[in-house]
Amino acid sequence: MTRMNYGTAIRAAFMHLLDHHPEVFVIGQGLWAKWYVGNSMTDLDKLYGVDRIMDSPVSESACTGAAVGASLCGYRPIVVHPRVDFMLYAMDAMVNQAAKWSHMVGGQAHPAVTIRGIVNRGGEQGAQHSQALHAWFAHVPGLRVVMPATPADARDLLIASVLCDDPVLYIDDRWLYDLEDDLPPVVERPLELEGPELLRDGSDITLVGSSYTTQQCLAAANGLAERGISAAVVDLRVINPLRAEPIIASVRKTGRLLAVDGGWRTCGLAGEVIARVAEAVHPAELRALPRRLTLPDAPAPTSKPLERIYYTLVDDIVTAAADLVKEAAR
Amino acid sequence: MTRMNYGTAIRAAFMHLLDHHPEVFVIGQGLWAKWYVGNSMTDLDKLYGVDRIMDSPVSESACTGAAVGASLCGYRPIVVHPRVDFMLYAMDAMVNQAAKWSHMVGGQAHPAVTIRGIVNRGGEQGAQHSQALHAWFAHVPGLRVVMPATPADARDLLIASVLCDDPVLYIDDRWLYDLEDDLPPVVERPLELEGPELLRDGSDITLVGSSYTTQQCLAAANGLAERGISAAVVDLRVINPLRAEPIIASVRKTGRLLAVDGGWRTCGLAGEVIARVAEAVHPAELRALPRRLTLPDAPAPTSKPLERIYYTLVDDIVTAAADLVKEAAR
Amino acid sequence: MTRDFPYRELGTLSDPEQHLSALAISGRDTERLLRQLRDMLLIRRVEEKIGDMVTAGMIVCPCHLGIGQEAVAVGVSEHLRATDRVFGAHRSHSHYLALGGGVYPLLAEVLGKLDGCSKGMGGSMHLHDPAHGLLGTVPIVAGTVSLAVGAALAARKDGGDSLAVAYFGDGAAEEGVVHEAMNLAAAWRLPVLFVCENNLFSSHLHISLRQPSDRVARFAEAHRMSAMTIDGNDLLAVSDATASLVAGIRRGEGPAFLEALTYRWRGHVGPREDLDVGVNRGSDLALWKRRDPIRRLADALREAESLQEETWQAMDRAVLEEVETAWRRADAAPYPDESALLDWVYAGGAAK
Amino acid sequence: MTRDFPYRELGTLSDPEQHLSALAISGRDTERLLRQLRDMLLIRRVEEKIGDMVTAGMIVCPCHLGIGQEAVAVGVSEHLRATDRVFGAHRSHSHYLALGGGVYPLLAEVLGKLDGCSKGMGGSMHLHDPAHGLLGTVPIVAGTVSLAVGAALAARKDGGDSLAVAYFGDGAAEEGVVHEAMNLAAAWRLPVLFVCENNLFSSHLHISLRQPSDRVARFAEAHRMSAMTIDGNDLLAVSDATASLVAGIRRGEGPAFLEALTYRWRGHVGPREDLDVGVNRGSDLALWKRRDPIRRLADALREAESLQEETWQAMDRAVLEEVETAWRRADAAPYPDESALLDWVYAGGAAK
Ligand SMILES: Cc1ncc(C[n+]2csc(CCOP(=O)(O)OP(=O)(O)O)c2C)c(N)n1
Ligand SMILES: Cc1ncc(C[n+]2csc(CCOP(=O)(O)OP(=O)(O)O)c2C)c(N)n1
Ligand SMILES: [Mg+2]
Ligand SMILES: [Mg+2]
Repeated sequence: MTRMNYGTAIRAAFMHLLDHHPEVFVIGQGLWAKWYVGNSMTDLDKLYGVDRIMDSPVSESACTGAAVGASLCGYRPIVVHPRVDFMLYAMDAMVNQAAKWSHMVGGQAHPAVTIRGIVNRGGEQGAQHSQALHAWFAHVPGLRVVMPATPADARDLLIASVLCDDPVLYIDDRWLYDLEDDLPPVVERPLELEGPELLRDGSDITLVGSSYTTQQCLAAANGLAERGISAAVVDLRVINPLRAEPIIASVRKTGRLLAVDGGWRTCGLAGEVIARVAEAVHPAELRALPRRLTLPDAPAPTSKPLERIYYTLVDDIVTAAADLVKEAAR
Repeated sequence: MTRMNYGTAIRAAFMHLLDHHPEVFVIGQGLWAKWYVGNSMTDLDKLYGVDRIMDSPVSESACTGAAVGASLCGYRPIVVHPRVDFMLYAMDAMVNQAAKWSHMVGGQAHPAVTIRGIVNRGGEQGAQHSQALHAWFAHVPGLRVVMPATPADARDLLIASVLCDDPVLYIDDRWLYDLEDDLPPVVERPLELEGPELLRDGSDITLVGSSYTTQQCLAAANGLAERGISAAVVDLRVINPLRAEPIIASVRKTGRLLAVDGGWRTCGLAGEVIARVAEAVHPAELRALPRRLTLPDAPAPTSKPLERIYYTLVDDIVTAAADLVKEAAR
Repeated sequence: MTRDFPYRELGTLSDPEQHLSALAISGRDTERLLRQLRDMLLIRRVEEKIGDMVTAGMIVCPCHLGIGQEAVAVGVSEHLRATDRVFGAHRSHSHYLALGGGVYPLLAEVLGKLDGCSKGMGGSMHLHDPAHGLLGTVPIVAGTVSLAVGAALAARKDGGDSLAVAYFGDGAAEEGVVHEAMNLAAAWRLPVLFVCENNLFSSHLHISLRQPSDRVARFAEAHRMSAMTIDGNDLLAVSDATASLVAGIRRGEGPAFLEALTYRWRGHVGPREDLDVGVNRGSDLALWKRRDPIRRLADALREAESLQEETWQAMDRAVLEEVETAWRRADAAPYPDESALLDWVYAGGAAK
Repeated sequence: MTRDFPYRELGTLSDPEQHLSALAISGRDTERLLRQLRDMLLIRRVEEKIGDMVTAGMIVCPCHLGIGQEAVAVGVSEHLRATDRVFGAHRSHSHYLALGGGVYPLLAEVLGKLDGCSKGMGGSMHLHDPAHGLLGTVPIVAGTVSLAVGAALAARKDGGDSLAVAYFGDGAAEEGVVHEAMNLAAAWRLPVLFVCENNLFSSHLHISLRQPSDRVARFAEAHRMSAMTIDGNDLLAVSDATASLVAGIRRGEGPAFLEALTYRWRGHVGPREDLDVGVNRGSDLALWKRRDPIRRLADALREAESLQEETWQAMDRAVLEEVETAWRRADAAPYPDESALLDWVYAGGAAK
């Protein structure tokens, strides 16, 4: 077991990939800077050379496209976008090209590219430096979307993403970088086998989260336990293709669902979780209306008091879950 | 009353806007061609001059940004993207800039820009020429999203969109262009007052559609009536901000929901409709699990037999609705 | 509608009444020229067939014909190897065929059949033939240009002197990503040849209505890469320019840019000549047809007595026969199975 | 880390050991120069204050300081009118202040207060001051360049001879949309001045690591617009070049491009000088500080005996006092109400 935090776990994944897979290289903004991507890639340029750790011009579109192109030639490039917001310039390469390539050529070629989009928000950065657009990408067939919530997943799902033959969007959240854990040695596992997992069982309510909100749900479950409420926590991990079975199984047991998401509400991931449950769980098995906690449908503010009410807090989850459990049983 | 089809109704809206609102102008690809945007803009360049009907270079990003910029200077530009797919190059202008501008500047300025994205698919055009990404845009706070299903709405919602002070994405579907109707004279109505509407009442099941799928739902309702099933049809019309009350009210009455959408499934619009209903309608009021019909989570194929199974048909709606009604009542 | 614009920089290259004479082939390898003549003819006949079948309603998918532009792909491909990586766009039948792609897989693809080069999943606008170096052509304008730069990066990582080619049009040069891609290639000195087929039009719009100058290579110069602008209807000019640019790239001198001035005979999409007439291509088109790249090479070979009329006729008959045979086979071929719809979304099939 | 790259085209402009002497002001309007000196000084003191308050933990939002670059905005703004429309980016305090924006609304904004120029909704990276012509500055690199082109289109539709200005950096020139925007402006001959503040860096990366040449104006030349590359630390050079380019634009000659070579003294973001030291700015920075645009103008005025030491001291004291007063007021000002979060998403408030 090695003690790592989420950030250094990402770095460990890069090192594993670069050590064992010569076809892996990285393109991205800030890769030669000390401060751009937190502690997640420190000194990789020095260790592996600037030919494999390529810092880049401010050209999100062409850098992403170039990675897609290289991936069609036997490489496994990783493109790093230090903020999901910047990635909006790269939509064509990701959505029109990478996600559709295999299908368009009859399964004869696969862009084994990984796009790493970092969610970096808070700190009064505002509307263009705070976005979490994972729901968009979960909507795009052909693009696998991964959102690790733990240091172990941060490392192992990055490795699985890069070794997967499909284009993968790997989204990590800077709010998680200091989270520590003891990690076993790396085992390479196929991404296709990964999906939502029940991190904690419970009998009163199912909390569903992904990435940062999973950690919030775990903390909320502790808070709820103190109030005598037994909360299950499902961590989505891979949101496209989304396998809802673990969520459904848990809700069948608890009868209550609270989906927590770090993105916006309308057409967001939490709504999809509710829809999957609503389609599958017989109303008679539900003890309360399903609910979601998301960002309000507003751009991120900068002002301190507005930032405070913009983001969901663990307390909000505890309160919402407790309210659901209190709702008149039927 | 004037007889128009959906395409000429759009053209009538342009004419109304250009006749009465000198601050309106149009930028887009193909505006001076005879064939680019169907019958929806024929000869407008001749009638209003090439300074107000500006055909453009193949520069989706800058053209959209330019329209946003002009909208901040007192104009009401309309940008035409002949295919939603091409608009992927314009995500920054639409999502980072237009949608957030008002919020970022404290409500002191509003980009009164309308972006018209045309859904143009079928005909073996394939993965990059078939997309309907409305769910993405419904996810973006600050961007109003309009999807007219009828010739009257095609005209009147375009007018309302352009006269609205917010950025609006107006999505029309070429499969509707030949649909005819008798239209009353134009009345300018604020877009803020528009929302989902019950087009047809019913007691057994609620069908929810938007744009082309609304017409399919109406046809399906006829088919269902022949089988003795009374289907209500709700047309979403404005999908962001989405006001779900008419859907909820109808489902409370029918106890059954079938959401039909022309986009993909995961994190799509139909899932949002299900989520809204699931959050609001007490399980006891539901007579069947809610269901959705969408595109499968796959890029659009080109091959004839695959196109045939890719798109939802009216028969699919009839069958799915009838199955839901047959489901063991509880 | 064209427009007087400040920088008309192509000189005689854009004048359809110039550059009409037979090519100057003396000292050239006749065998090779005859092969290239046949390659151009094959491309033309295949595209004519496709056009006819669109008219007949047999082909449904959008087909962008490059009839009149055959010399570009044939002249460029001569200098490529199977290990080079080529990307195209919406008007790429010629790119595919000039690299050696088969007629049957192309026609099968256009019909959406399983034997198609993209297994019927792409149609005319999505061609894939890695065995001949064609990694892909797709219809989002400029969509593959950055991919080609990535392929060039891969080629450099591989070692050796392979290169990548990005075919695109004068319209595509208006997409920002092309400029980003050129900068990446120049900053990183990557082995990529940008081939701009400047046919003066982006669908219905003449370049004068879209850009301040008609010469696209000025962008490459701004990115400080070697650039040549030549008569794209002159096979020899294309070939010589490509030879020199490709040699520089293979020597490690970084990216290069070839602008080939040409003209398409049909409308932007589909077989009709008059599709874009509303924008006054009409009168120019007749002139441009006289600058036919095939005729100019054939005339030269005739003048040099390297091509007898009957050889020419036989060549054409053989080409037509090849096309017809391929068409009949493609027409009879099966479609992909319905499972293809989900199976090819991800590697490993729908189950995963 | 910089790199030897093939095209070092800026000559002495990029050499911090050149262009150190006092400006040649003879024959210039002294009043104006003194006013501009004060404007530059105000910008510097405001940014120093912001830097200090970031260090002190009083300011949280990301602040990109342009200390060292003050001459550009001051020299450009001299030739603008309130009806012109200006857009900036992430490093835009100087653009805002040089146009006449108030110190108090800027500091209030940086603190997220309701009296801020963007009502506290934007912070340092989102400035809005239409009364002085500033339509907006936002931090997505290159995000406003096409908006400025649209404002120029609006200006032309308005009639008159107003223009639009797009400020951006050498890094932004790597974003494709800038090239699209330049093409639009050139093709449509729009009244827009592109002002590229080339400070040789995009965050930690020297331009030699990102582009094949250090001279950004080559792109404007490719788009066939008037372009000048000048010493951006020389107020008179900026002013003269702007005067000539702006006059051409107002005469209807279409877009123009000003490249102002300059250097920032602080790290990419925040107040630290050594933030980017890992990439060897360290040694150059000391040299560049000697090329201080403020000192060079002050020295010239001193040499011409138009500036006494005590006037200079008094000017600085007054500026510092203005900044301190504004800061204290801003610090005490209220935040926006919580309802702002939803009320400003759409025009007309949350209810709609
Ligand atoms: C992103 C995008 N925008 C617009 C289109 C529509 N379109 C298809 S081809 C074309 C013209 C491209 O012109 P050019 O690059 O010169 O190629 P040519 O057709 O002349 O071969 C356009 C505008 C598209 N397919 N993709
Ligand atoms: C689209 C986008 N990509 C990346 C960034 C991160 N970023 C912020 S400023 C900057 C450098 C821009 O350099 P330049 O344009 O030269 O301006 P300067 O900082 O030198 O003033 C970068 C890369 C961003 N904000 N937006
Ligand atoms: Mg062209
Ligand atoms: Mg810079």
